[in-house]
Amino acid sequence: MTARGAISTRAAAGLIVFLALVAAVVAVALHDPIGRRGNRLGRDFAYETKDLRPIPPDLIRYAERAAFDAGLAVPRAIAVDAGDKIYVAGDRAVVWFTTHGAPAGARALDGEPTCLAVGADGTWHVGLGGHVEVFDPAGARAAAWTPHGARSYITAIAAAPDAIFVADAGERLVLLYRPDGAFVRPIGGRDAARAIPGLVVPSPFLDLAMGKDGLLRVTNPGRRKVEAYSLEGDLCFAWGEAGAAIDRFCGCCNPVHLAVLPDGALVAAEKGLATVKVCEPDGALRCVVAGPDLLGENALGCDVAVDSRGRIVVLDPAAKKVRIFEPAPPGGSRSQETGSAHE
Amino acid sequence: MSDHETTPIPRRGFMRAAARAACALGIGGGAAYLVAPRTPGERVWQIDPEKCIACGNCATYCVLRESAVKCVHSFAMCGYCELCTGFFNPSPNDLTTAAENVLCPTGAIVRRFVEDPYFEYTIDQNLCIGCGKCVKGCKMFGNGSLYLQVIHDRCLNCNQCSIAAACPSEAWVRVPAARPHLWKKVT
Amino acid sequence: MNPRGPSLFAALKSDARAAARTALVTGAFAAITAAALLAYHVRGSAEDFIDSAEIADLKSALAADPDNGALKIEIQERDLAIRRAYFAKLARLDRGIYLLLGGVLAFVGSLAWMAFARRAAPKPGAAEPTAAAEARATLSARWSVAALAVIAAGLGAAWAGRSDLAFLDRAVQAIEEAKAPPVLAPPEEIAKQWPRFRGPGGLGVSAYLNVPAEWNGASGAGILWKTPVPISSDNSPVVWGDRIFLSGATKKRREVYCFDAATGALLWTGKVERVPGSKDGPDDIMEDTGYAAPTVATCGRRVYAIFANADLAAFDFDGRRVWARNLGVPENNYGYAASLLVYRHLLIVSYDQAKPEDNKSRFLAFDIRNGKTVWDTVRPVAASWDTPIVITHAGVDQLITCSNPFVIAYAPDTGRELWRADCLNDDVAPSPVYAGGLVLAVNTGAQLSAIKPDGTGDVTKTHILWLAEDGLPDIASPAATDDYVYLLTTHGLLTCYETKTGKLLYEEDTDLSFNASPSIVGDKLYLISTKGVAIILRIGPTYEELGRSELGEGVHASPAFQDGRIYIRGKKHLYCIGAR
Amino acid sequence: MRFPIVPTLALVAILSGGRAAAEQRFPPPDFSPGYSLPVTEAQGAPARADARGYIDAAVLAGALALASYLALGRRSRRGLVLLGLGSLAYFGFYRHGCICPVGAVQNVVLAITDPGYALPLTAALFFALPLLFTLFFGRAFCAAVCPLGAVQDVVLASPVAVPGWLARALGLVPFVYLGAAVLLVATGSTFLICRYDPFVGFFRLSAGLDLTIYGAALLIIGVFVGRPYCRFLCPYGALLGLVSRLSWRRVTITPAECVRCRLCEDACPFGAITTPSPETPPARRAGKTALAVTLLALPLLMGLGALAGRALSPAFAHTHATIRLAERVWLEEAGEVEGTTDQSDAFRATGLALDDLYLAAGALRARFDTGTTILGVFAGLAAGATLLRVSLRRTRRDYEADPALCLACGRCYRYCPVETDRGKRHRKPREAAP
Repeated sequence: MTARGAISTRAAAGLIVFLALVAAVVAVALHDPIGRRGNRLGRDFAYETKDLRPIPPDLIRYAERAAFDAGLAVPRAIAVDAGDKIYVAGDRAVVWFTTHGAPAGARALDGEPTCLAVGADGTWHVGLGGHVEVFDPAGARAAAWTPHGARSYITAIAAAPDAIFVADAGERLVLLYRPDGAFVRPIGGRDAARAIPGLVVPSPFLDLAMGKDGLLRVTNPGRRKVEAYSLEGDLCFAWGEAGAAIDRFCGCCNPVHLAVLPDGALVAAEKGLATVKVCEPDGALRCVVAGPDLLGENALGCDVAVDSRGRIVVLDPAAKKVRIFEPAPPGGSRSQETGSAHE
Repeated sequence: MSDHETTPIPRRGFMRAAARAACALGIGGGAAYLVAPRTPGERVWQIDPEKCIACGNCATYCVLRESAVKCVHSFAMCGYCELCTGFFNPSPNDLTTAAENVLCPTGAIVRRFVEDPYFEYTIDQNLCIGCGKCVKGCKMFGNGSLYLQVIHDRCLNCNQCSIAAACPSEAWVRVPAARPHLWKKVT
Repeated sequence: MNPRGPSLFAALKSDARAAARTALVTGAFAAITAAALLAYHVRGSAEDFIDSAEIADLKSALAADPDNGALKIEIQERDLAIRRAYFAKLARLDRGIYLLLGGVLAFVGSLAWMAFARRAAPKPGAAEPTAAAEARATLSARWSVAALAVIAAGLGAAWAGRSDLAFLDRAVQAIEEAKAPPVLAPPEEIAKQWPRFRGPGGLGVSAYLNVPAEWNGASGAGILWKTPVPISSDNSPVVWGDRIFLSGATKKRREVYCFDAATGALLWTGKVERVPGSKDGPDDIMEDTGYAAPTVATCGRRVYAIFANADLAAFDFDGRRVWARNLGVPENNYGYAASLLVYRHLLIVSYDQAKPEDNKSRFLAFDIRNGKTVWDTVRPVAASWDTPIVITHAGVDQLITCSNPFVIAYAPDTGRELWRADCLNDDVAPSPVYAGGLVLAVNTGAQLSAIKPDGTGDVTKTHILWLAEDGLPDIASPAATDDYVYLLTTHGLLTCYETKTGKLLYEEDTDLSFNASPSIVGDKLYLISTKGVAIILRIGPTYEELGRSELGEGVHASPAFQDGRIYIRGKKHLYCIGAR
Repeated sequence: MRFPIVPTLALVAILSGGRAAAEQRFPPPDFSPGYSLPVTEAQGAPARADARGYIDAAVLAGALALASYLALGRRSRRGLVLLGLGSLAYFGFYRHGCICPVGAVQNVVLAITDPGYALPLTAALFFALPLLFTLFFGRAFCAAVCPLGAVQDVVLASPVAVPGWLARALGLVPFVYLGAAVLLVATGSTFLICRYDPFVGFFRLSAGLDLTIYGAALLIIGVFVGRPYCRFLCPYGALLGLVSRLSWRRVTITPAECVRCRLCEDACPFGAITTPSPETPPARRAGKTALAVTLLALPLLMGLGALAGRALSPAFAHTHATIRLAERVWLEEAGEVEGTTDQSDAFRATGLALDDLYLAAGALRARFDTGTTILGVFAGLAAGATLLRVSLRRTRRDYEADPALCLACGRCYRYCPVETDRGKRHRKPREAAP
């Protein structure tokens, strides 16, 4: 090779090396090992619930009037007694508050409570996993009932004067007891003869409430329905459809909690896109109390209760707060009329 | 250092030998010390399902073209829902397995009728790319029985997992190789 | 073995031209494969699973039109097509990679062949190494190390310049500050400044007697400077040292301003934006109130501001936001207007709203260091628009608050109620004052009440010394000395009472309209009308006007008095009135 | 470290896991007889770490022994090339370049600094075996065992000599890279060497575009510049270079006495052949002055390095996830950025106090301040040592391979007439026939 050839080879090599060096530096500078650019997946890979969240503002006819901390790490259930005292169960205890949210007392339990009901006479029924314990109004333990089945998991109790209804999510049944603890009959089991399709309970959420019309309302979350049973266990009617529209129940298993307003309307709470709404006794949507913008997205579900004045008391397990809602004009919580002295 | 010629070679050689021996002892002993006193065994990477937020980085940050992370299904936690929010769109058009109703972009979830009203959902691991879309749907509305795990016959167990470096929620942990999964357990 | 084989092989082995051609062909093959793969990788990614926007679009279209069968079929077909394309692509990529690998191997092999064929016999170098060459090499090695160090330093500087941890300094400083006792200005220092609405005690009393009594906005006489304020609002100037603070807001923008007292220059603008939980608005607000009616407050190190949407923010004196939070828009039909006040290390916020029976009104105290809530007291009162004051009566500090229907005094450090008097009604906008040992609270719907602040519990029947019902103001707060109480209505009626007895001394109609509260400078009373006309009166039992000065611009804010100066916020400008 | 908040996170998870636990105790549906719950996918898939790792370590040891024998005993360039290709195939393409001794440095540092991390035996062996072999036989690992070296050796077709002065300066880079990698592991930030491994993506046939370009660029450079990664970047190479100075046996260009034919001068593509000292030595006085100045400048260099390192602390700190998270959250809280990220959302979901995050970040910053200062001192020391080596003069009578730079590739063997002569005498008759 001539000297000139050697030089030009070297120059060409130098140029190539230089260009490669620049490319290498740029590539290293652009490398993103820490996920700054996100997952770079297409839109079809995103789980989008944004479109499902908004609720027409004229449907929201309740406003949050107060909220207070439940003071529990894992609050699980809420109940209101005849005197409008608010009870919250969780952290192996029941705590109670005045109607304004001032702490008024607490009682420790032997186990983790799963649900709570306070009857008109002040008797508490507390579900402790598989069994029910009864406490007198002063908080002394009066009885502990034996579990109904091996898989019993109590998620709701409703106390009527002469009957105690227990929702057993594990056995997928509603159990009717007399107040003294004597088992009367199961309700809601699959029975082709009586045209009862049976309760489908995919997760430990099964709630019930005694309607003002004397029919027991039971959630059937796996079928996205609310069912009405007579005390004899006959399925009278059922309503509810699956869907993301606001008058339907969204997701795999909703509604998860029920309560009854003084005028007989039902308060139904959904998990997932946490929503609390009010339905007429026959199922038509009356209005919305609060939607996911307020209660968030969670799989926990907000337990609900109603006090004597028709206020809806919501246990927000994500915020660990009790939120109290009162009827308000649609579209907001602003009160409209006040004095007029200001210019 | 031109004293080279006057210095007897053996002295330099001896010093070198001593230094070499010290070095060898240091390297070998150090490595042995680090390995020996605490031997909880080999460690492998795994995702803590409780911390995972199913952000989707697992699908794209793995050094493998097809990620070693895939969705797994804890059947004992599953509700066998007819309307599975891990299988169907949040608002499905119909409860059929047609493409317009199905959540999984790669069609990796298989739906099978068991008995009324129960349906079984299994993951076709050949199709799953670990994007976590179904995990979000199941966690949001359902029981959270679908979740992401490192599939260890695929994982190369890199020194530092490149997904772990890009994980936003510190869900990646090293676990004993003898128990390489963090199953959501039914107790 | 064929005897010719080895020799042919050997000949081929040293055939450089054949090697070069092979290298050319294999290199070109490898390069083309690589380019094709790269192009495929880049172009193909649009059809990839990784970017499947099309299906998402179709699915949302179906959600809008759930019965469209054609759309369903289209989704199914696209889905299938994308899936097929994806797997075909993977297969092609796999094949391509192995082709490339093979090509590269062949290329490298032929290069090695070429190198072997072209190998030259080793030749000794041109020259024996010399001492001079070695010395040169040593020198250039030193320089190259130095050059590398310089380049590394340059790169390092560029890198370091892009990232700093100033946030951490401030975060950690805030944490430590919250643990350490608060740094507070001494009371005598506060008394010299104008740290809140209506001055140090909130009573509208100047600490200085040497303030101007004459000026003219049109001619500029007596006006030291005037400077435009970016957003017009009705809150009043606050002064600390050589800094003047104001705030301004629209429905969407919320800003805090700091002006230089010497020149009027706008030193900084603190934007209150992206506060967690904050919303723009509210929509239904009275225009006269605006979005920044509350006056800011300062502790001497930071300035605090609150806006109609209940965004509460703290800025340091250099304009950096220290903390911010949103309290949630209060239910207030005219718009939120109560000004802030700093008591020791507490920032006290009136959060009255709705109606008394709603139980939603609250007073809150925040730690000025980090904005954390220190106390939070629920009040049985309605929405209000007045600003509380802190008084020291008989050595006890009391926070005096007014709202329909109660005047309530709290311990300012704990929020515990001390006493209450039922003497207000309707909408309360005038703030209370304290003079001659009496708390004076007033509003149009009720009366002027003089309350002895030494009771406990409900003092309505026991501690109200006197009541008066003439000339009750609806916006402007009273001004009072130990001897005289002045009330000024929006329509310009000035009423004077005797502080000790409540005896009506005179009523004078000034024929002007007022929003700003009257202020006291020594024995003079300053009134500034909504048109910017200032009336200066002699304080005494009779109406004695000392002069009038015109600013030439509307004024709704109350003035701030400092050494030889008055700061007045007009509708558009901030004025400094004083001698040069 | 990243990990002060991890125990807290775990605690929170335990405390808040009550509801989840309740869900898990909930019984599955009561199916008709005949249905049994399927086994969770991948339940049977075992971790494939254990046995494979030991096989890898055994293969490594065998390859090292073979490479040492080929380089020193057999003196066979061809054997080394074949072994290198074999290593490339096994450790590179078959085992996907992981675990490699270059990256194992980081595992060792992590084991020292993080008590919660157990050093796998494989990583320990991968770290220690090449060092030990180098200590006794020179850098045979680099010659034919390291897949990163092998892939570069394969492409080296048209070597162009890098000027000695430039090679000297660039030779400092691996030390700084090593220091930075150690710092980032010790602070719990990242495995820098693995994140920026240029060729591992090729081995896995799945690199992202950026790292593909990086690796390809290095290979293109490698066509002309011998082994650019090994010589001017590889942090493990820096360690091996240090250790090989002490090696017991090492590559000699000639198997016997050097005849100073000067034929081997251009043989080495890595600039590792040192020439004999000139016959007339330069003025000793000037040399001694330069040495003294360099010695005196050493502390100064280290001090400057310390200052520079300290100034780079914030930049290094941003490699740590916790610092980045704290910054992001702070900016969000201060309203200086719009919206949230996955990271900040995940942090808030844990319910941990912001102050704890800031304090953790503050503690980390202190570690970075110390660490980067030490790194700076180390870099200054490395620069000073290079200058010292330049200034130190040692009389060489023969053409020798510099022990630190020689990669034991065996290319020079072919250039030595003594070797050729010996080869002829030892060659088998069949090969010698033509």
